[in-house]
Amino acid sequence: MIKRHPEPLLWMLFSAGGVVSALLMPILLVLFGLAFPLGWLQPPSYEHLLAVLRNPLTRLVLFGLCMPSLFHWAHRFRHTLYDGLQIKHLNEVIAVICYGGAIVGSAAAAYLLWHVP
Amino acid sequence: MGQRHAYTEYHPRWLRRPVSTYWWLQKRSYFAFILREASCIFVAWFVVYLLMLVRAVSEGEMSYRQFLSWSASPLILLVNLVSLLFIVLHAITFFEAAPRAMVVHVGGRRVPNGFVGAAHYLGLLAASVIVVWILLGA
Amino acid sequence: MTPSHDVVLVGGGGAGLRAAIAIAETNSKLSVAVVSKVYPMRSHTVSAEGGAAGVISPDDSLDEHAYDTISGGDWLCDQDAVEAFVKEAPQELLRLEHWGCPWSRETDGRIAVRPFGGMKKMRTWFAADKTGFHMLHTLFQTSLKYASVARYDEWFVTRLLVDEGRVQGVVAIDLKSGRIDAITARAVILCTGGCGRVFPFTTNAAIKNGDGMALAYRAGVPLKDMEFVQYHPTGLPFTGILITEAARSEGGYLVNKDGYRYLQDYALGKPQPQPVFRTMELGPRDRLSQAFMKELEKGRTIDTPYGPVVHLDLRHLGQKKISAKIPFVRELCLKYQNLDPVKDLIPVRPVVHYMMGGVHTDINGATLLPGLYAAGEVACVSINGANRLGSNSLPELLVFGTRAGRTAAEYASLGLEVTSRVLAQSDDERRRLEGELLNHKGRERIADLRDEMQKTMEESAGIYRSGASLARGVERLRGIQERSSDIAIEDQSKTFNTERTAALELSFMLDVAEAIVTSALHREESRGAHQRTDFPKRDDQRFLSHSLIYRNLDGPSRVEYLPVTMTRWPPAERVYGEAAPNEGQHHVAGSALPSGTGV
Amino acid sequence: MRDSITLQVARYRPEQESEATFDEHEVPCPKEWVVLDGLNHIKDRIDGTLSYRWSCRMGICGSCGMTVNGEPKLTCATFLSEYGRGPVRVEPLRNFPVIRDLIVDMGDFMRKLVRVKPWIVRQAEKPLSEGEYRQTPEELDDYKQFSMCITCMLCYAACPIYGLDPKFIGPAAIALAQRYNLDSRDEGASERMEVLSEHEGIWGCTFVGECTKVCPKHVDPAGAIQRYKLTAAVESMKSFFMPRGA
Ligand SMILES: Cc1cc2nc3c(=O)[nH]c(=O)nc-3n(C[C@H](O)[C@H](O)[C@H](O)COP(=O)(O)OP(=O)(O)OC[C@H]3O[C@@H](n4cnc5c(N)ncnc54)[C@H](O)[C@@H]3O)c2cc1C
Ligand code: SF4
Ligand code: F3S
Ligand code: FES
Repeated sequence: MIKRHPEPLLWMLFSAGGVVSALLMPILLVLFGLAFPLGWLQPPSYEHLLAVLRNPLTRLVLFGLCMPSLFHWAHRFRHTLYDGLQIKHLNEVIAVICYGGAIVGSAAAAYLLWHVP
Repeated sequence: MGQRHAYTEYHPRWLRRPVSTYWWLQKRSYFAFILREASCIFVAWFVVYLLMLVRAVSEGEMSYRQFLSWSASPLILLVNLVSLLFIVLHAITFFEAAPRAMVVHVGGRRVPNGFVGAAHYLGLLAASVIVVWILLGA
Repeated sequence: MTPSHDVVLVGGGGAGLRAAIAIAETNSKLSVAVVSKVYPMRSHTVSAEGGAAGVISPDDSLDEHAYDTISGGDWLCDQDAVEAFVKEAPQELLRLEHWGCPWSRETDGRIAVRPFGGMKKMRTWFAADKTGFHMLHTLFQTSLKYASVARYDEWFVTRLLVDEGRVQGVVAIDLKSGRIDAITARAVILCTGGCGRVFPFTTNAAIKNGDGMALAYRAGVPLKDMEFVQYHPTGLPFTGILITEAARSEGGYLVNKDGYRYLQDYALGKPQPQPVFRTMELGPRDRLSQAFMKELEKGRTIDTPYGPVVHLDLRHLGQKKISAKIPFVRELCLKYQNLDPVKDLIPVRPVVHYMMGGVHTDINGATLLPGLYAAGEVACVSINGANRLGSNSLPELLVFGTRAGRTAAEYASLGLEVTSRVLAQSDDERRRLEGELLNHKGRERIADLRDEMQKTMEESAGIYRSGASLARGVERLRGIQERSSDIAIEDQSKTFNTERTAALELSFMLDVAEAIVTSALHREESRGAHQRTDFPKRDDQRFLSHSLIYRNLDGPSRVEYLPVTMTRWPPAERVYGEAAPNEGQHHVAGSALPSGTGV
Repeated sequence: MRDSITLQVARYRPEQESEATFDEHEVPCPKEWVVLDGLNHIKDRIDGTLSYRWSCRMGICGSCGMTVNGEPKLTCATFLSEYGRGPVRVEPLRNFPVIRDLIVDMGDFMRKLVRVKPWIVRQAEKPLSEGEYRQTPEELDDYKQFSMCITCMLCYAACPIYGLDPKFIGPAAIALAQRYNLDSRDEGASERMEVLSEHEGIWGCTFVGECTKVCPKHVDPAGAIQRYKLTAAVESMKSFFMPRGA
């Protein structure tokens, strides 16, 4: 029997986050981070964007992007702190901060996406 | 008996050389690794940025406009430019790693890693086209 | 505390590990120790490439394998041993399959076999071109699951402990700490491999110094058929790395310094552009090595800093064929000789490859000294006779490793106790090693003596020997032996003192060298790998028998003869070439030979 | 072509010193000489006290791994001429305790090796009389690559994670576990999973990927670990959602 260990679950979330962020973030970042602010492209109208956001499917996809991506960050960041700075003795604290952050962030994402008028 | 497999007597004078805290500066490939790992910070940043956009849109047209002009401020532009570089790095390294974890068999034959990698890039292309179409095309 | 076991195995190569498993499976109550001077998976079995012979095809038979082996060995094989060997080899190879050895397969999942030099049927099992590597790792990893097998990794055995006429253990140095201790045992099995390093050019690894042969020899056990040393015709000159026969069966040419395919001058047929069975480059190994020597005499070889060579020319085969059929040859040349066979000529020369002789044992691995057993290349059960057939050695390790293991287990179960006197012996040995070897400020460099010994061996007991060259060899070896008592050891450290082990290895090699040269001097005939210019004919009248050499502390060694055991195959002429299409000893299976075949 | 090159060789003599030092020697460098030949030259002609391991000189026994100009290498397969004018710096493999000079202790790996059960595990063994287990060339290909490991330890020397956390079971041991897990004859995957799904097992690896880069036998331990993570994660999800069925 396999011992119940959080690692496999965390790794799954990490990987899922890695994939969705790699698929969706580049284009979203190009559009909302550079193309629209710099005026290369006309940003979508408020009505259009709201309509898009109102679609439950969009919200589901966005949640599916945000939550795993946050866990992706949490998992990687935790390991980077361990390995890069050799502060493994702070193991528990770091884990709480990282995964705690991801949980809080996911909750915030759920709240915000739920409350799109 | 009883000394199975481990016959090494502990030698007190073995030389142990601890790894330096700055090991990742000592080799180019280690540094590239740390950069790759650092990309996760920008992934998290973009989630925050995206959620701020969602909130702005939820709060009405005014806030949306404010968000757009805030996003055009030099600092935020710079942050996003750097983020983009890291996220591209993240995407490339992730697509390179993914086929190593997944061995795909089709009809009993192993699909070469190159195909699996290419499939990811196709996915990226498709996702991008859909996003652009939803936001700008319709 | 002096460690103590029921059975101690000296050596963790193919033979040693197989024996360890055999003992563990026979009686898990017996404690077994594998003592090895390198980690077991580093043993030399790891570098065998080509394959392991065992009858498996329906169109093949045990008798044919036996006949190939016996004729290949020029009728010096003990035929009862050969019969046991061919019968058990397929089972042993199959057992290895069950333990996970990644044998190459047919498309339907059955074991694949390949043709091999000297074998008339396809019966050589292979794991790509890394057969020995896969066999050794399979054995090593499998051995890990037996709790009764203890390992002494990187312990160097220096002496056998003998009292009351039986072996009771060994003395060994733990290289890491420098601790010297007895490891007592009810039975000891020597599995220390061959002694190729006695010669200057060899395919053998640095650890093959004949340690086990010398240990037994010094304990009064005779060595058998030591005059039979196998040369392989194509080794890379500087490193001794082997270039497989497949390079020639794919159509490579051997040319001398004038670019002339010189083999045509030695009754090996007419040169054709394409390879032809049993002619020219596809002639038998020993004949090719002998032709090289004749070229050397005529001054038609090429001088290099690493001795005279001829060239193996593969260039006309083109990159495509080379990469497809013999990729490993190209890899080895690129990686270890810094040249590319697609564009460059490969310098090659005959290279010492395998020791047919060894510690005299019976068909169960027992030596003449109670409690002492031997298996593998260190032993001479007499299945290889005057010339080993390619791919017979790996199955030999398995078959006789198992047999020796079982027999030793039985003997150990008798429960004979270790006498107190052997501990005193071990104290003596410790004093010798620490006193003599750690504080030795002599004048002779180890490397110089070793070089001189190797040169002496090549010159006196090379491919061709004569009474005069051998007598000179005996003389020169005695001189080197004397000088070796004035050896310089700078290293005073106990921790991993490799200079001390080098000195011990040198002294082992000197004993083995002496045994080779003396045995060769006494055998006044030419048979298999033993070619005497002064006695060019085989002489069944006088020498259809094994030589047994005994060490004599205060005089020349004593050589005795033991008749060969015959069962069903009376001696016959060993003929090559077109004259005997079905009798040839070394027919290479031409381009049917799959890529990257080793020896 | 230059006819000699400088070797800077790390020394550590536990009886005399508590830190590593360097010796410098000029050695010949004909084009076919590898780093190991340079070392042998030093030992035979200049300084007999230099200690290092080697045996086969053909890249198969795995004993001659050292750090050459900062990179883990098989010294028998690394030409001196690759380093141009030199100097060439030869040190023991990183991440292992040094016993002496260029010799490191690999006892830690040997103990880990046993833990992953690198042998065929079966419920019931097939009697020899029934012949071989059938295994198609495709099934052989599934694990073949992972069976090529010569246990040279270069991957451990290259893996910073192992350096930081010696409890990490490490690349070659995991690759070897995979070698048996993927073998069609084996039934021991779940036993090995217990060892490997512990934190120090596979999850310690953050896919630095250096192990694969330095591996002289193209074993791709990084890939083996990635694959194994996926398998372990899927298995664990299964047992999570179907606690009884697993
Ligand atoms: C390049 C090459 C290719 C070959 N190819 C083939 C082939 O294709 N087919 C075939 O059948 N044969 C082949 N052979 C021959 C075959 O590989 C060897 O004969 C065989 O592997 C010897 O195995 P072994 O177990 O007797 O000894 P080894 O594998 O040499 O093991 C010797 C063991 O003894 C230990 N030892 C030695 N001295 C001491 C000591 N003083 N104290 C403690 N331990 C000690 C060593 O550490 C080692 O563990 C080949 C040989 C070579 C060189
Ligand atoms: S995986 Fe590669 S680098 Fe690591 S020990 Fe095995 S062969 Fe060496
Ligand atoms: S270098 Fe180390 S971290 Fe993993 S991918 Fe290789 S084991
Ligand atoms: S000496 Fe064997 S691998 Fe280098």
